[in-house]
Amino acid sequence: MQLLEHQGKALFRKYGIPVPEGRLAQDAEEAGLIASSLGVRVAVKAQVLAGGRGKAGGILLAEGYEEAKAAAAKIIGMRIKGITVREVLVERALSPAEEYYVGLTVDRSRKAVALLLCRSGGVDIEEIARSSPEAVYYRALPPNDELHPFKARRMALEAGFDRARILGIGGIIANLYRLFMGEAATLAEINPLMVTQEGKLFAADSKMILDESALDSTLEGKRTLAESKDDELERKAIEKGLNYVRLEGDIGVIGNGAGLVMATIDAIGLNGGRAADFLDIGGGAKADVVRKSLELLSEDKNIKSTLLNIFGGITRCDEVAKGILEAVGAGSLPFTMVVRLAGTGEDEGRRLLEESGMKIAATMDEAAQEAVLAAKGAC
Amino acid sequence: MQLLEHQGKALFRKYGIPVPEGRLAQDAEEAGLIASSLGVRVAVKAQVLAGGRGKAGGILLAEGYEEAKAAAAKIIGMRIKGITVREVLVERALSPAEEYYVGLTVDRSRKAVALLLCRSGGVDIEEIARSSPEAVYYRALPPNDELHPFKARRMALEAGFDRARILGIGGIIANLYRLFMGEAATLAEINPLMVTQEGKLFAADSKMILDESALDSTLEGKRTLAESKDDELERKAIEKGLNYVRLEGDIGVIGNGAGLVMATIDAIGLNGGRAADFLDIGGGAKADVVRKSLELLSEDKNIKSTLLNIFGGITRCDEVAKGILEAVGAGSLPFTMVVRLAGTGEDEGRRLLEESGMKIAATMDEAAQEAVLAAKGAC
Amino acid sequence: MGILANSGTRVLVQGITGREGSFHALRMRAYGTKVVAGVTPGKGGSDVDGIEVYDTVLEAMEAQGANASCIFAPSSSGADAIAECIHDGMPLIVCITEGIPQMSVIKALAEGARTGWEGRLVGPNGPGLVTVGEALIGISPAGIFKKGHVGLVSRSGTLTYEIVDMLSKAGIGQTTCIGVGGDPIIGTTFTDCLRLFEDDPDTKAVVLIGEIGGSDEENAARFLHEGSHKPVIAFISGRNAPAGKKMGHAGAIIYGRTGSAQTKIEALKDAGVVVVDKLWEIPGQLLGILA
Amino acid sequence: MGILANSGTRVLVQGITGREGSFHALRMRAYGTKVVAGVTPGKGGSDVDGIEVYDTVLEAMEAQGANASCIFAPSSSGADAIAECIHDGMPLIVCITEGIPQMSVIKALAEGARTGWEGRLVGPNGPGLVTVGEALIGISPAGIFKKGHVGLVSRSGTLTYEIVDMLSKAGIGQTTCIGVGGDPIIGTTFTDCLRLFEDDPDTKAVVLIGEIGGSDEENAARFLHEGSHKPVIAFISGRNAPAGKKMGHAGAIIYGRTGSAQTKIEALKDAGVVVVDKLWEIPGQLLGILA
Repeated sequence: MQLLEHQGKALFRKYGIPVPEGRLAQDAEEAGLIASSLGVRVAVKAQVLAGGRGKAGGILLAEGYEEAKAAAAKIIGMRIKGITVREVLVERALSPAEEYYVGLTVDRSRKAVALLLCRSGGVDIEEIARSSPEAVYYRALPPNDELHPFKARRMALEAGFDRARILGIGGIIANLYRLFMGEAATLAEINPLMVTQEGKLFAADSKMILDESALDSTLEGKRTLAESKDDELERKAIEKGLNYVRLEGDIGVIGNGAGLVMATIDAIGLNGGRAADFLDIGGGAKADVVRKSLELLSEDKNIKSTLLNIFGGITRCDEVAKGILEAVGAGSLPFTMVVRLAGTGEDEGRRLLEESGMKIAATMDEAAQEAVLAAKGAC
Repeated sequence: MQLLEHQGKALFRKYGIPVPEGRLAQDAEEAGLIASSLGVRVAVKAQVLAGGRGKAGGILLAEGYEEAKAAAAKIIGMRIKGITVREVLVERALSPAEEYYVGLTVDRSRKAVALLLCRSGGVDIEEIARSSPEAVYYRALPPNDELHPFKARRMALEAGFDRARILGIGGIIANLYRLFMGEAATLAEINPLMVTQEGKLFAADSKMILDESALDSTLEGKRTLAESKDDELERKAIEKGLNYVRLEGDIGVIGNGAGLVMATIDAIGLNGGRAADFLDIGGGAKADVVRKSLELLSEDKNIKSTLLNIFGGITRCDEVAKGILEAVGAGSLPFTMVVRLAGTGEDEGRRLLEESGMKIAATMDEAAQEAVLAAKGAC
Repeated sequence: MGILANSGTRVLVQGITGREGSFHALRMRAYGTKVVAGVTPGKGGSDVDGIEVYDTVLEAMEAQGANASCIFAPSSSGADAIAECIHDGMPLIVCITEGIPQMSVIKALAEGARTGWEGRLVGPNGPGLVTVGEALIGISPAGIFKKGHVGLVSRSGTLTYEIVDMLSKAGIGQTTCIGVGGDPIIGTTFTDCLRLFEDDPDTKAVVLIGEIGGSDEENAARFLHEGSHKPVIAFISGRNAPAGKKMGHAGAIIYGRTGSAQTKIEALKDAGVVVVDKLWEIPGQLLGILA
Repeated sequence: MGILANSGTRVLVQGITGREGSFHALRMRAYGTKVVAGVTPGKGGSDVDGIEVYDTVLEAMEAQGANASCIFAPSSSGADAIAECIHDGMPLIVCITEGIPQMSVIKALAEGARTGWEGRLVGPNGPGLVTVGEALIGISPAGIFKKGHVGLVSRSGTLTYEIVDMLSKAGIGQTTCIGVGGDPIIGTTFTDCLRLFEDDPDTKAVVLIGEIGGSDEENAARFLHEGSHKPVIAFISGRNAPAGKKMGHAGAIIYGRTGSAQTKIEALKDAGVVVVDKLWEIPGQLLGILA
C-alpha cells in the first residue's frame, strides 16, 4: 500500500523525523488560511501517487493567503498522469543548503533490509545511481528491532555526509529504521533530506509503501487500503475483496493465479489487443467471486470483450461456470464473454455453459484471438 | 507508572489479548446503563491501585440496571487502603473452569525478561510460590523483539497448562511479550487468565507497570503519568517536575539523592518520628527547585516540621539556601524548618541562612532529633 | 530421482485439522506421498483419517521421523509455523500459506542462518512441489503430471499447471516441478533449483517460468552464464503489465536494470537460454532439445 | 592500587561538549585523571580546553588509546552511548546518565554477552568511581576523599559522599569508592565489586551501602557466605520506606523473601557482615576493625 506524501509525513512525525510545518487542505480557501496562519513562504503540493509532480506543475510556491489560495485553485482538479488532484499539502518552504537521499527497502535477492544513502538527493537520484553507482552507499542490515544511532552515524560518515550533521542524520536514519520495522514498510524514502541554510534537517518529501500482508485484516486496514487507491474501481474491488488493477485497454481479463492472468494479458497483447485490467480470483474461488468479478468489470465502460481464463487446480471449473451464469442471469453483461476452461471440473463446467448457449474456447491462444476480434468488432 | 485495571486491559485489547466485554463508569447511573446494554451478569470493579480490592468489598456481582447501579453506588466513594474510588469497570462476569497465572517482569539479577507461568492463578499465587515453588514455571527470555508463539506454546506445555488450550495460551503469552516490549513495561501480569466453562480464554484482571524512563518526555507522557497517581499532591509534583512520594507521617523530608533521602527518613524513624514524604531534589538543583519543593510540602496539612538535608556534590548549598529564603519570603511556611547543609558551598549557604536568623543543624542525627522534637512540640 | 523430495520423504502437514490442510493431506497421501504426521497445536492425540496429529513439530519429528513439512496455516500464523520448523532443524519446509508479511520471512531465514539451519524453505505463497510418481507436497492437481525427464521451476501456480498439462499431453514427462512462490521474499530461488537440477541425472532439460518484478530471473541467468549447464527453456509473463510504480528509487537503485520482462528475457538469452514468446511454444522447443 | 581504574586509566568523556560533560571533564582532569579525549558526534575536530573531541568512540580509542569512557549523555541517547562503547570493546564504561529505559540497558548488555565483550559497565545513574589519588571518573566532589585502605561500594550518590566525608574526617582513608548506580538494571553489582576488592592488596575492609528493592544485597551476602573474605560493614537505607506496591506478584515470586530492608540486613548479618543501624556508626566500627 503506497502512501501519499502527507500520510508518510504523519508517520515521520510519529517516529520523530523532522518534517516542515504544514497541513492538508481540501480546497483553495483552506490552503490560503493555512498559508496565512503559517505566516511564511509555503509550498503548495498536489497529493497524488504519481511521480514527476513538480514537472507537471503540481508543486507551486506562494506567500500569504491570496497567493496560496490561487496556487491551490490551480492544482486542485488538475490531472497528473491520469489522476485527479483532490488535496494539497501546504507547508513551510525551505531554503536548502544541501539535499541528501535516505532510503530503506526490502532487498529481495539478499533477503535483508537495504539502507541506501547518497550525498546528492532530489529528483535525479536514479540518474546518479546509473551514471556513478559509487556515489550511492549501500548497506544490507540484519532484520533486528533496532538500528543503533551510533551505527547509523558511522554509515552516514561512510556515505560522505557532512560530519557536522551526523548527530541529526544518524537519529533520522535510526528513526526511519524504527518506522520501517514498526509499520511493516517495504519502502521508506526521504528524498530529499534537506539541510537548510541554518543547518537544520527536514524530510522534505516522503515515499512510503507498507506491506499489505501486515495490515491488520480488520475493516480499518481495508478502508485505509481502499483510501490509498486513486481509482474508483480499485477502491470498490478492495471492498469486494477482489485482487484487481485497472489497465488502459478494452479487453477485460479474469483468471486464477497472478502468473496465469499476466500470461493471459500477454497473449492478448501478442494478438494485437490491450487488456483493460488484471483480475486474479485466486485459488479455490467459489461462484460468488466470479459473479462479483464480472459485475465489477461491467462498471468499466471501456471494456468491449472479456476473457475469462481458468486452469482448475483447487479452483473447480464448474464453480466458475456457475458464477458466470449467475452474473449473466442477474442482467446481461455489457461486453462479449470469451471463456476458456481447463483442469479440475472442466467437463461439468463446459456442459453448464454450453447448455446455456455459451461458447468455450479450446486453448488459451484461441481464447485470446477471439477476445481481440470481439473487441475490434464492437468498435 | 502503574496502570489501573481498565488502562491495562485497553493495552491488552490493543495487542490482541482477549478481555471480557465491558466499559468504565464514572457514576452509578452509567454503571447501570452499561450493565443493561451488556445484558448479562456483570462484575462491578473498583478502579484503584490497591491490592485486595475484592476482600475490601470493591468487586460486586450484579445483573441488570438496578443491581449494577446499586453495586456501583456502594463502591464509588468507598475508601480502599486510603484511596477513594472514583470509577468502576463494569464487565461481563465469567464462569471460570480454570484460572492460570501469566506474568512478565524485568529480572534485575539476571538482567533479562522473566516469564512466569502457574496452573493455579488468582489471588493466592504468591502463597503458592512460597509453599510449592516448583509449581511456578520460570523462564528468562532474551530481550528480543519477538517471542514466537510456538515457543510460548512449548513453555505453556512445560508449565503443565491444558494441552487443548495451548494454541490460545501461546498466542496470549506471545502477545503479552509484544506488549511488554512495545510499551516498555517492567511488569505485565494476567492474573487470572481465565478458561471459561466453554473453553474460552480471557484476561480477567490486569496488572501493568510501565518504565517511566521510556515514556516520551512530552507533556502527553507527563499527563498520563500524573493521571496514574491517586494522590492529589503526587499529581501536582509531577506537573512541577518533582520526585515526590507521599508517606503517612508528620515530618516533611527534602534531600538530594534518593539514598540520602531514605537515610534521612530512617534517621527520623530512629528518633521516634515519622516522615510525611519522600522528596528528592536530585543532583545540581537550583534555588527554584528548592522553593517549589517547600511550596509543595506547604500544601500537606499533616506536616508539622520539615527537615531539609543536603550534602552538596554537584548541588551547591548556597543555591539551596537561596531557595529556602525565596520560599520563606513568598509567605511564611506552615511548619518549622530544620536545615542541615554540608559539602559544596556549605559556608556560603550557612552564612545566607544564619543572616536571616535560621538555625543550621550540625549533623544529620542532630537534624533528625530537632525535626522530631519540633513536630511533637507542635501537637 | 528428481530433486528436493522423493519416495523416501516423510511429510508432516502443519495445520492438518483445518479445511485445506486435511483436504490436501489426504490428496497427497492418495498420490503416494508418505504423509506420516500432522501438527495442530491443541489437537495432539487426535488423528485425520489415520494420520496422527501432534501439538508440536518436534514431537512429530521424534515420533514419526518426519523430514519435510507442508504448511497450511492462516496467514497470521504462517511465519510462526516456518520459525518452528527452522528451530527444530526441519530439512525441507514447503509453505503454501499466502499473505505472510515479508519481514517475518526475512527474520525467520535470518534466524535460520544465525543458528546454522541447513534446510530449505520452498515458498511461501506457492503451490509446492511434485517429484513425479514419488511425492506430491502441496496443492498441485495430481492428474496433470507424467513421469519423464524435464524439470520445471516457476513463480506461478496455475501457469505451472497450464504448462505441465501441455507437456504431459505432448508426451513430455517431468522429474520434479517446483513452484517457488509468488511473494517478494521466498526461500528457494530459481538459481537454487537450477543448481539441484544440474546434479540430478534424470533431468535432461529445465523449463523456467518467470515473471516481472525482482531479479530472480536475472540472478538465474548469471548462474547459467558460469560454465556449461543443461538446456533451459524459459517463458516470462508480464510483458504487457504496466511499469510497476511501487519500487521507488530505492528499488530502482538496488535492482538497477532488472525487473522488467525485457531485462529478464535479454539476460536469459545472453546466458544461452531459449526464451519463448508464447507459452504454447514450450512443448515444441522441448521436443527439439530432447530428440 | 584500588580497583577498576588507576593512574594508567585513559578516560574519554562522551558528551564532552555539553554543559555537564565539559564541567566534569575538566574537574576530572584537575583531580589528576588522564582525560585523553572527548566524543560528541558532529563536533569532531574541535577541543574542550585542549582535550580533543572526536565524532565516534572508535576514533577516540584509536587516536588516544582511551580505555575507559565516562558517559554524560541526555537520557534519550544514553543507551546508544553504552552500545557504542560495547561495540568498540571499551574495557570500562562509567555511565552517569539517568533516565535510561531499563530494557535498553538489558539489550545492550545482552548484545555485549553475545559478541564476547569482556568489559565492565558501572551504572547507569550513578556518580561514577574514584580510586583515591589516581583517577576520578564521574561527578563525585573531589575534596572529600582521602587515600587509605577502605573500599566503598554504594547504590546511592549523595549518601556515598556523606559517608566518605565522615570517614575522611575520622582519618579513615579509601582505596576505591564506587557508586554502582540507582537504577533497577545496572552493569557492575555489589558482588562484582566485592570480588575485585578481595583481590586488591591495598583494601583492608569494605563499606557496603545498600537500599531497599531488588536483591543485589542478598546476592552479595550469598557471595560473602562462600569462603573467607575481607571484613565488610554495611548500612541499608529505606527501613522506614513504605512497602513497595510496585513489584506485583511476579516480583514477589522472583525475589521471594528479598527486597525489604529487613531481609537484606538479615542476609548480610548471616554472612558475617557488621550491619550498622545508624550511618554515623560506620567510622567507629571501621576503626575497630582496622585497628
